[in-house]
Amino acid sequence: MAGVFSPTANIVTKLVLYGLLGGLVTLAGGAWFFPSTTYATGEGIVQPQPVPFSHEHHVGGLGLDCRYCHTSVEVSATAGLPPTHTCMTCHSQIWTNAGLLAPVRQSLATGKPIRWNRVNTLPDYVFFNHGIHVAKGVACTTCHGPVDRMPLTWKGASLRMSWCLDCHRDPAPNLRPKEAVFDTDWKRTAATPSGEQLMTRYHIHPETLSDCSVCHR
Amino acid sequence: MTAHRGTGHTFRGTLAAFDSPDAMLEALRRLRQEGFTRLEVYSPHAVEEVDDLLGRKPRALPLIVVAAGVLGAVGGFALQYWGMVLSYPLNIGGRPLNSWPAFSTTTFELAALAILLVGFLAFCAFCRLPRLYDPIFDAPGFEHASQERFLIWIAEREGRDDRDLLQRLLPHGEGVRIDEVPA
Amino acid sequence: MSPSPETRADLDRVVEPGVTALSVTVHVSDLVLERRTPRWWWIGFGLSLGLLGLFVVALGWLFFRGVGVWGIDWPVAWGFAIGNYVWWVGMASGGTLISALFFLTRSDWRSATSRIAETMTVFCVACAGIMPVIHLGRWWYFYWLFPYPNTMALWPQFRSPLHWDFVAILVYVIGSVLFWYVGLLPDLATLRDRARRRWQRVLYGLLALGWQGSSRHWRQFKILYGLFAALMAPLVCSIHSIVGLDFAGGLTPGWHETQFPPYFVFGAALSGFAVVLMLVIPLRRALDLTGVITLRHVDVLARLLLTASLLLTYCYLMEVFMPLYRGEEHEITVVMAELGGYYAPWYWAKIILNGVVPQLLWIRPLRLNRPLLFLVALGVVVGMWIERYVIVVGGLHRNYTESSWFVFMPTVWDWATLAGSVGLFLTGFFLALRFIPIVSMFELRELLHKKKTEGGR
Amino acid sequence: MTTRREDLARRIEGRLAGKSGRALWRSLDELSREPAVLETLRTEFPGLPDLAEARVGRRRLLELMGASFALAGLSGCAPAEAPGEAIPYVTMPPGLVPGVARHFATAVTRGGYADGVLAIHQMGRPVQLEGNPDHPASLGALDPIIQASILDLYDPDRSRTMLTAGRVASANGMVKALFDRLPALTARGGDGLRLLTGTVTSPTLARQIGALKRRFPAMRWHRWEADGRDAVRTGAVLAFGRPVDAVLHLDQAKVILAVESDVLDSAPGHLRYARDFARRRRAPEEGRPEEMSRLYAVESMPTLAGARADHRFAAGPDGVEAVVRALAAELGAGPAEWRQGAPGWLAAVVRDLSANRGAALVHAGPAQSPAVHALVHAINEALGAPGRTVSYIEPVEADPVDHGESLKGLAADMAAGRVDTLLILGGNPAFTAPADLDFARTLGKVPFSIHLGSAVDETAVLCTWHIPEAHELERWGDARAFNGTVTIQQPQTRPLWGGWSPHELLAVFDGETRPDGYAILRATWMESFQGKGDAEQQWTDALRLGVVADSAAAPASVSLLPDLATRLPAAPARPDGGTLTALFRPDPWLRDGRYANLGWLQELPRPFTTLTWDNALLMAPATAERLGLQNEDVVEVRTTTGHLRAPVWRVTGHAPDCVTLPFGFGRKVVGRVGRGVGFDAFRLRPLDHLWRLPGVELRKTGETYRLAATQHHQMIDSPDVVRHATLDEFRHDPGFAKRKEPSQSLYPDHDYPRNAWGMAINLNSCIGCSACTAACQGENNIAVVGKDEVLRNRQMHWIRVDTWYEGEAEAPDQTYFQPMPCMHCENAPCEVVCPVGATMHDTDGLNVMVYNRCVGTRFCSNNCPYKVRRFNYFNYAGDDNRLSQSWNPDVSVRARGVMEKCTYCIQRIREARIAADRESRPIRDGEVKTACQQACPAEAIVFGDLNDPDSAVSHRKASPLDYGVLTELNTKPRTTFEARLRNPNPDIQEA
Repeated sequence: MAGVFSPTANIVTKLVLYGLLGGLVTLAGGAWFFPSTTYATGEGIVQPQPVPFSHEHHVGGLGLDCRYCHTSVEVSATAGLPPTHTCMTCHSQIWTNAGLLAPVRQSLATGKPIRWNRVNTLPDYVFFNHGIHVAKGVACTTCHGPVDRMPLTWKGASLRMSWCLDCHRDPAPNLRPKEAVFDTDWKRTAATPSGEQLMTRYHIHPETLSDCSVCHR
Repeated sequence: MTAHRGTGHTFRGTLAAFDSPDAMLEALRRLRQEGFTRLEVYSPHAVEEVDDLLGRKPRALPLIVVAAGVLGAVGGFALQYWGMVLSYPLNIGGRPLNSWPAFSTTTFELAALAILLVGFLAFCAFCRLPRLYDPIFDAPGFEHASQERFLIWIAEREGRDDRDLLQRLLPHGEGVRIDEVPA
Repeated sequence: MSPSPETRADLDRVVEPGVTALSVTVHVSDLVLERRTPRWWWIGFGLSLGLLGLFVVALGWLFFRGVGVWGIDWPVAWGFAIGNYVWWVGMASGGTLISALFFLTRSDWRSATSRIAETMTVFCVACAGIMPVIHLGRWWYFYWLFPYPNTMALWPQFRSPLHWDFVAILVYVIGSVLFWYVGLLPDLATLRDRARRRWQRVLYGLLALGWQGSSRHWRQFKILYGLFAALMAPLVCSIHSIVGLDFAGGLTPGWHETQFPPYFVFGAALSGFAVVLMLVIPLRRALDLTGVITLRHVDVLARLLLTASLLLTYCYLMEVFMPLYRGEEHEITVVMAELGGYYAPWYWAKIILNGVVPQLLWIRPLRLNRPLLFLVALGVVVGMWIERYVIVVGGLHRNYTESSWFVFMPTVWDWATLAGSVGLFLTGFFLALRFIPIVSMFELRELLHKKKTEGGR
Repeated sequence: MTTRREDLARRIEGRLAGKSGRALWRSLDELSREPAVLETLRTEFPGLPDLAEARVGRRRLLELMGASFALAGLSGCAPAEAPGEAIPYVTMPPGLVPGVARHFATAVTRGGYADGVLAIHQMGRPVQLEGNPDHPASLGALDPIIQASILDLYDPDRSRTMLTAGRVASANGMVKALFDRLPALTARGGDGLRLLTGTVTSPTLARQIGALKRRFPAMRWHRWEADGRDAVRTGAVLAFGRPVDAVLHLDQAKVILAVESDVLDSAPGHLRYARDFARRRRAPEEGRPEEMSRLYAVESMPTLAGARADHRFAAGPDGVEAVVRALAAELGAGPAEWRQGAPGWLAAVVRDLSANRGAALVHAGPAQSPAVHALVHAINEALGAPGRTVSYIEPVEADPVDHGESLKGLAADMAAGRVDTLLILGGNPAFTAPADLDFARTLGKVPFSIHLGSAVDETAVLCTWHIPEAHELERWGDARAFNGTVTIQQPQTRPLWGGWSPHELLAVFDGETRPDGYAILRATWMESFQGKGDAEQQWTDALRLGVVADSAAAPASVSLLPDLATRLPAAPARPDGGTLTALFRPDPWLRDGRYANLGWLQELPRPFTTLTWDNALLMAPATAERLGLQNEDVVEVRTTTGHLRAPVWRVTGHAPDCVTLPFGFGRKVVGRVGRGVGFDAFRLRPLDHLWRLPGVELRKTGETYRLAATQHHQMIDSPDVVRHATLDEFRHDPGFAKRKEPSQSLYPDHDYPRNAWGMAINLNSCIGCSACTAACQGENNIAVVGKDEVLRNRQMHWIRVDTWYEGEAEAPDQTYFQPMPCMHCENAPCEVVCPVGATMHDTDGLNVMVYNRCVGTRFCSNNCPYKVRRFNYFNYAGDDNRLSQSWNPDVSVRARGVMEKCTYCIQRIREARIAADRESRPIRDGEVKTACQQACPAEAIVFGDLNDPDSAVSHRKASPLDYGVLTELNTKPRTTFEARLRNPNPDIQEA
């Protein structure tokens, strides 16, 4: 009685086995790399906005200070979004008829707030505090990216837990003198104190910063 | 022409079938005396003496498996040490970071896991499995090797005609001549 | 094959006279290849499917609503799920012990029963493996117990007995499946070669991976099987020790017991042997295997059951004695609660079923009385479930804090999950009966050959 | 704004046209989810995140967990989905800083009396209440009921629209309807115009009503407070000839006799009293043992004061009165014949009281007869209490009258058709009125009746008009505290559903179509501030501080009238053997039923019984024994006034021969929470026996009814959990509470260099009021699980108050309360067994819990020796119907399948830590107060840094009484207790 399978069977077997192996490797690799893709993190992704507000123009161009609009960034957990009034302080004088600004004027007229689309967001179980970061010499651009060069605002960093931890475990590289925190085109010079010096100056103790309770309550 | 085909026989040769292992062994012994070297036995169950007669000693598998076990253990402990002490050290219930007694069970289990997987893979490799097709399957009567018959494959020796010799050597067994094993 | 007057000789025979290598091969493989499926199989399989359906429904509701559908409460946060888990994994051990431990001891009675035992193990482990996952409050995150690189930069907490357990059960599943499959290879080859229908030849041809039975194959096979056996024997002990540590590792009174690891190993063995008996007794008749599964097998299994029962009974005594001896207030409270409290009926049921009833097996005629033996085994299986249940809830319902004392009241969903898991096991086992050789043919050939060379006994 | 409100009203009218009764309420309920309505609401309150979105936002956490776990786990959170919207203000309210909490002082009343509170605002909305430290009645503490009023504010079941005859109407419609009646009324001089209120302490309301009376001389003003203080008032009148209020000074009292006193549970000012009492009970461990007070209690139904008493005597109502009379006689305030039949122990008590003349005090609860109260005044007089341990002030209630008589009159007039316009300002008389008045039926006869109420209740459906009442946190108002101090109530938010305040409603009579509550209130106070300096300044100070400067009631000079004894009504006859007396008592949390729709209160275990979600017929175990009754047996209760069926619950320490019927349950027309909960005891409560009704018959029905208690084992077995001793024992062996600790350990000593947070709970202070449990529930977003879940013992409270009895169940020698939060063990057993590391220690030694890492193995709970961990068996938070913006935004809302537990209010610690770090300074002692500590009226709970030797908590732990529970397990708990001391009278011990 002849055998069940023809010689091709062996080749097919090999192909199947190598296929499975390859598939496994691809899957693992994919699972490894996917989270760091901008698709997964939303990093660098621009959200459509009711008013095409340009940080590039206002910050980079006109040189407005971050705090002019994000008033509570130094004292509060949230940086705060500018109320319509803040926009109108200038735009009641200039570009008073610009079509782009119609929603702003309308908001003021009707008392209906402007509904911006969030760019950065954290899960509800993560509690982030802007005030303390600013106070310890973590600059806006460190996390939000080169805001002064963003015609439309995009997400500056992955905001993943591991990303947070990297800095909480070793803050030194990301620190700068407090007074430069809101300076969007600040460069480290020979004169600037090292990260380690800043850590001692601002009493930063990394060993306490990777406590789970720092962010999760 | 003498290319090995996994099961260690060449294209040409003789397949002898026996009803009892003892007869098979007897024949095998004689064949060895006559200097036949390229032989292979197919049997429905393992027959201890065969290996001695064919002079084959298995060594590799045990060593590989032991090595796998050691690696599994070391790797297993390293993994736990990395996770609990180096990567994210946390004060868990006031226990020491390196709670090695607590890590021991997992270490053992991972060693066992390594042994199981590597052992099986090595086994497949040594037996060249999976191998769904082999010329030997086409040999008439081969299916009996997995039931009740004991077969000896005698590879044809280059430039020699052993027909009479084999007739003489295997008088009781009913030898079967194969001219061509379709490749 | 009417039960002949059983003499000493009968009890020594592991194979009845007149059974040859060929006859075994033909009979066993024909069970799979040729024989048309008997009615009892269809009935049994149907019932199993019904229970399996119940399992699906129970899990569906569980996943939809949450673990609150079970009776677990505060302080008794563990209930049936964990009890079932320990129960299933315990019974699984039976197969591994028989095929691994007694392989190492070269016991010739093992050959005919090993396949049944191992198959049983595989499906028991399947049931066991499900329980810890579904008992999670958020089962869909069970994979957080795997140490895999993640963007949270987090690792499992390797100090937790639950994590040991997770790893152990994982290894055990893989191990028992591999052990079972490797043991099957030669027989699958036999089926491949004996099959006449095309699909059968292809199916078993694929499963056999091209096994040839060459001396090379046999050589590697022997080594690997020996290694696996040598590994599985300690592994199975480690599993149950770790399961024991799930409880002993906690400081709940009634759980914090030094003796738990061996205690659980003994318990596992007991339930394991019991299940094998429950399967062997009907199957040797139903499948006409009395020739190869002889009274000796029954006798041996019964003796093992008795031995395990004795070991376990000793643990039961210690379980009561030690707390009294230590005099630790809360532990005594728990013991007293078990002896005379809300769960006393369960406690005493476990003592009777696992400790007292098996003592009948000291008497040989009773030991050889298959219906009785079956009932005893059944009692043990039930008793072992009760034991696990009492262990889980006993310690929790009388914990250190009296103000939180409360009892556990199972809901219909608890019972459905238990019954459903039985359905899963039976379904699997019935399928195995139909599609794989339920007795290891090549081992029997080997055995018969050995017997012949030893002089025809 | 108003325009927008109106078109909301119009939209609603449209939606509801033609609907009535059931259908109406259901569609009202749907309405709350209507986009149109939501839209309007959101634009009304830019501060609130859009309701619908906020809901989604909160739920996102849950989704993250339930959602496909394909890659969710690999990446820790889901692949970037649209991050949702961000909605800024149009105009930022002055002074508001997004994300920073703000505090505003106001007051919430309870039975008319004010407790000062600070409302904590997040993003412009109040999320929580704390006591106002500057307020005399609160001193920073709060009881569960006041705390729950924030939940009441956000209760989705509150009424949202004007209703007339079950149809939705507009405000204008109501105003017009009222205007139409005015000419006729004016013509009749207000004849037929009636006003029904509860206890009124509001000066402004009093002023308005006064004005109304002047305008309608024939108008009559009726009062009804179901758990009111008629007896107290009448007692004062009997004793002094005029109503006065008594203010107690427990800090001055060395020996106290509490006659079923509510001094620690619910009396106006009870928070203040609890603090004064607790201070003296802590004296011994602070080195002044001689200052420890001694408390006697005689009572029928256990009270908190009784539980804390050094000697507690249970007696039926008659027995209690007999004791008081005998005591009066002993002290020469009554005829000698009263002495006979006095219990043996009384002599010793009398000796003790009179030995401490000037430092002795007797106090009786509102359920005692006027005679008792009158005698108590006499006794106090005899003990030299006035001016020392008690002082008398002019009544805080405006124009005090006897509520019972007042309501009786109204009912009679309604029945006789003499009432044609009835204004019911708050309250729910149709439900709470005495059974024999048949109030509900007669109310239906009134041609024009207006009900101003926060929810549609039994009264609302009987009135021709229902007006949604603005919540006290939504409106301008004023109210007085137990000592008369006035607080100006400022609104914490715009009325969520456009409610009206009583001030505004009354102003309609002055022809105002859209009255302005603010103007009305300001008018009152500007007037009274006149001539006392800068009125404007006083006004703002009053608002800022939450109290109007020196507005306390004037002390009243009173003298005891002669021959009091002869004028007293006869003592109640001792019921002949066998017949039972029914005692009517308010449920400790639901009071007269007005809080029935508040889940926090429904699920808060009642003291002693630990019952939730039900009331029960309470009786002594002996009585139950005699009648062959078990817990949960349903009996038929028959009285002269009617009958009802009620489940039985045995109360250790209850007096024999009487049974207690707690009222406030069994509401019929009520929101989703309170529906079908308990039985209505008001149905049996007659006007002339408001508090006790003799001749009750019980018949066993054979049925049983499951009751959800939270503690099933209350008799102390192990001596170590609650440690206690008498003052003398303490004097001889101050360290009695200490035990041998395990010295060596396998584990290394972790050091906590920065802070080591710890807590000390003083059992001498704890009065078992459950304020801590309630505060914790509010602060930490603890879900309400409902009766079925409590029956399975799945309640979620992070800090529970264990109640222990010692002695025989009949009359326990002692009752102990022990609050049990997480112990924050340094060697935490729970942490080791978690396979995913969801719970661990942080650098300050806190045992913290990461909810989102938890997979729900529940091993931690099994392994916790203190059983303080709680598990979300179902999606409790998600299923809760409270408005999403009422959750505390600083605390994660836990999802299904997650373990949770006390975190020492980690969110407050983190807030302080960040504040401190911003200024690079250490956290100051007292900068972090846990919610339970904040709320505790008795200062029993102290939290702080153990590394700081001068911190309050370190001082507490230095006390010789300090001990840890189950330390033999080497858990090293951070939470420890101070053992309880008792100060028994040796004479009685011998007896």
